[in-house]
Amino acid sequence: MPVELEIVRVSGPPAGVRPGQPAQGEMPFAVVEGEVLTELPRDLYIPPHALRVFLEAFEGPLDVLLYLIKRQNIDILDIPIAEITRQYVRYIDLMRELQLELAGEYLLMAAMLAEIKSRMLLPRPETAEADEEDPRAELVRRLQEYERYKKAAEDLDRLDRLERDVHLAAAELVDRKIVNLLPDVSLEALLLAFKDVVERAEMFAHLHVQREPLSVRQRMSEILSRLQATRSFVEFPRLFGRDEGRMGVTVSFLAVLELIKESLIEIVQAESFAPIHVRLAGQDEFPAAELKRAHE
Amino acid sequence: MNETQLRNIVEAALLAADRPLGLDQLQALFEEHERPPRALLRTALGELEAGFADRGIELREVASGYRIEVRKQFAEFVSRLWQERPPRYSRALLETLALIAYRQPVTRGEIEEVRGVSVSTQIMRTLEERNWVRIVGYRDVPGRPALYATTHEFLDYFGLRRLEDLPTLAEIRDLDDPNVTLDLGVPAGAETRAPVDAEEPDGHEEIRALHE
Amino acid sequence: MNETQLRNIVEAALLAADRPLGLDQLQALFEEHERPPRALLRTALGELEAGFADRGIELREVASGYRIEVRKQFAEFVSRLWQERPPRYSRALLETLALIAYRQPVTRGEIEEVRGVSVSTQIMRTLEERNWVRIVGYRDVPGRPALYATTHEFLDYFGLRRLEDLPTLAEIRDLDDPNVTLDLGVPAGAETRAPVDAEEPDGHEEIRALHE
Repeated sequence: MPVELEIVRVSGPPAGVRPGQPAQGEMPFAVVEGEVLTELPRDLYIPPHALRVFLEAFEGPLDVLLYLIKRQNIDILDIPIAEITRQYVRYIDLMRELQLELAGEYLLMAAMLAEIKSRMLLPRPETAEADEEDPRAELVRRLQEYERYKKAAEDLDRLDRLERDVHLAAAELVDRKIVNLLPDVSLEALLLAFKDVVERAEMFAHLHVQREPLSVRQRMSEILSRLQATRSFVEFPRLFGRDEGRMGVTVSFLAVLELIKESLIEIVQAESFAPIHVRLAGQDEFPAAELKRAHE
Repeated sequence: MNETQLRNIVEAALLAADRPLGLDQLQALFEEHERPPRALLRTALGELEAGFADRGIELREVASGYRIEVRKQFAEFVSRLWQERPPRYSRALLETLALIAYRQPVTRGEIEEVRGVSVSTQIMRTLEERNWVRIVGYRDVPGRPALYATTHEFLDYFGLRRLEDLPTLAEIRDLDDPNVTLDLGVPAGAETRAPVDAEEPDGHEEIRALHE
Repeated sequence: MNETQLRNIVEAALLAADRPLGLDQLQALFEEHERPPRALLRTALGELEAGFADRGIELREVASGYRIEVRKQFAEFVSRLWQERPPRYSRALLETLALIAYRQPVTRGEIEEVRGVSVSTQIMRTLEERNWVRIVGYRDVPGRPALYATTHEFLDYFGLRRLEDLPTLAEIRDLDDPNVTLDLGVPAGAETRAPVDAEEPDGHEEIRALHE
């Protein structure tokens, strides 16, 4: 397939390629059958597949325009719109001929260029020169904006990075001990769980029973635990600490009453006026003789 | 290439490789014209080892070659890098713990009755292993079910001095009210606590349970 | 614990961790009663760095903390350890990444506007899978497009501590201001090279503004 001279005779490498700098960071313009293509062959004839790769490497209409501007050393602030439009349209046609998938953005750009071209042809009123914007202004802004990020991408690609330029140092940890921490629980989470479970119980099971204050419940646990530890009789008065005060004694007394009511403890008195003893309920293995012994 | 360079290349390679390196592999790091003989590499390895003497790492020869390891004496510290928090406790566990706290001494069956679903053995075991609950007795009914209560460790963990520092159900319900803030982070020895519940047992009338 | 021990533990931890470690993570290596203050850790890091001066490795601070790397001058040798080539990234991916890095938080539509072409879903997915970018919010416009920003891992990967360490963005020239020197991004050494951007760090200001 013959290709027009204009396209073939590329004066410089495509934008973004730095000749004579085969640095690691260099982005190849294209790779054709395993070979890195950093500039167009200068032959009069380009094999269609190479041309295809060349054209496919463009990142969109702005990239094509930047390429056309750069290779002709055109000042981006003074783009000869008619000429650039002609070249651009020729590229688009070529892409179409090669049946490249042509993104809609390419055609939109062609339309935009045509519009700028026609506005450039209109005579600009001298008086309004200051306010009248150059019809190319928006295009120039977009080209520059794209160019700065294209350059930023190249800069980014040149930074020393892991995997390619930077190798991490690591030493072997032979006997690694996994230390498992236990989950944390906030008091708030605990309280909300309690609220939920009680509300659920009230709703579905209609459990409405008033219970003792927590101080009594705690004392119940303590008394039970103490009786559990001794597994024997304990003198009733010993359940009351001397230092717990009147309020503490009341709590202990309520706890003992509740424990009796729940049949968790038994009160035993060997004979009238003998000291009262307390033991865990259901401990029949303790013979009464033992109580006598404990008493003596 | 001088000795220091050689030593540094060997050090860098051993630390960058994710496997032990033998002498052959170390030689393969160099282009043919500058490839050090094995004896020189051994010298470099010896120097490297000597240089590690008062450092956090050491050189070890294992079956497939040389590698650099963390010194054993620092392994304990370094292991803490992988401390893992297990997933959070389940709702079921929190509810069980809460019921034990508020209803103690209480059997598993009684907890199940309030919750409406069974309580797994795993939950009870977790709570016991954490030392938050313990068995304080057995109810004198068929099967003699264990009675659970909370522990001192439970109080310590949640920053409570006494069980009655736990808010009442009415107070908990106010938690949903954004205008009410509950002093939950009870510091040990806080002096501004409400009077003990025994004085005003009515304050807890909202705490309900199953047994009449 | 003396200074040598502290330095050795820090060295061992940095070499054993598979990620950079910040001061917080270094402190977490120690039990509370022996936890070194941050100033002491900084001293230990300084000593470590000094000790590496004539060795094959060096200490570097990146966004997520400190890590130990092979010295650049030895990278050539070390890279021979691996057969496979490091990953390359397409221009489309790098341009998209650059736009997110310099313009964050930014929507995909805004990226497409600058690049003049659509950004493939595959590219966004790759960037997210590599943990280089993430969604940080949604712009409050119709469609609520996702706002992308870069991550610490992005900075770590490119060896940066902060966004401000990114190369400076080229400046935009105005049509009305013909006196500004041309910067066509031509190859180094070309006579039309503009003065270095560092003189007018516009790009940095833009990034700093993001942090405010």
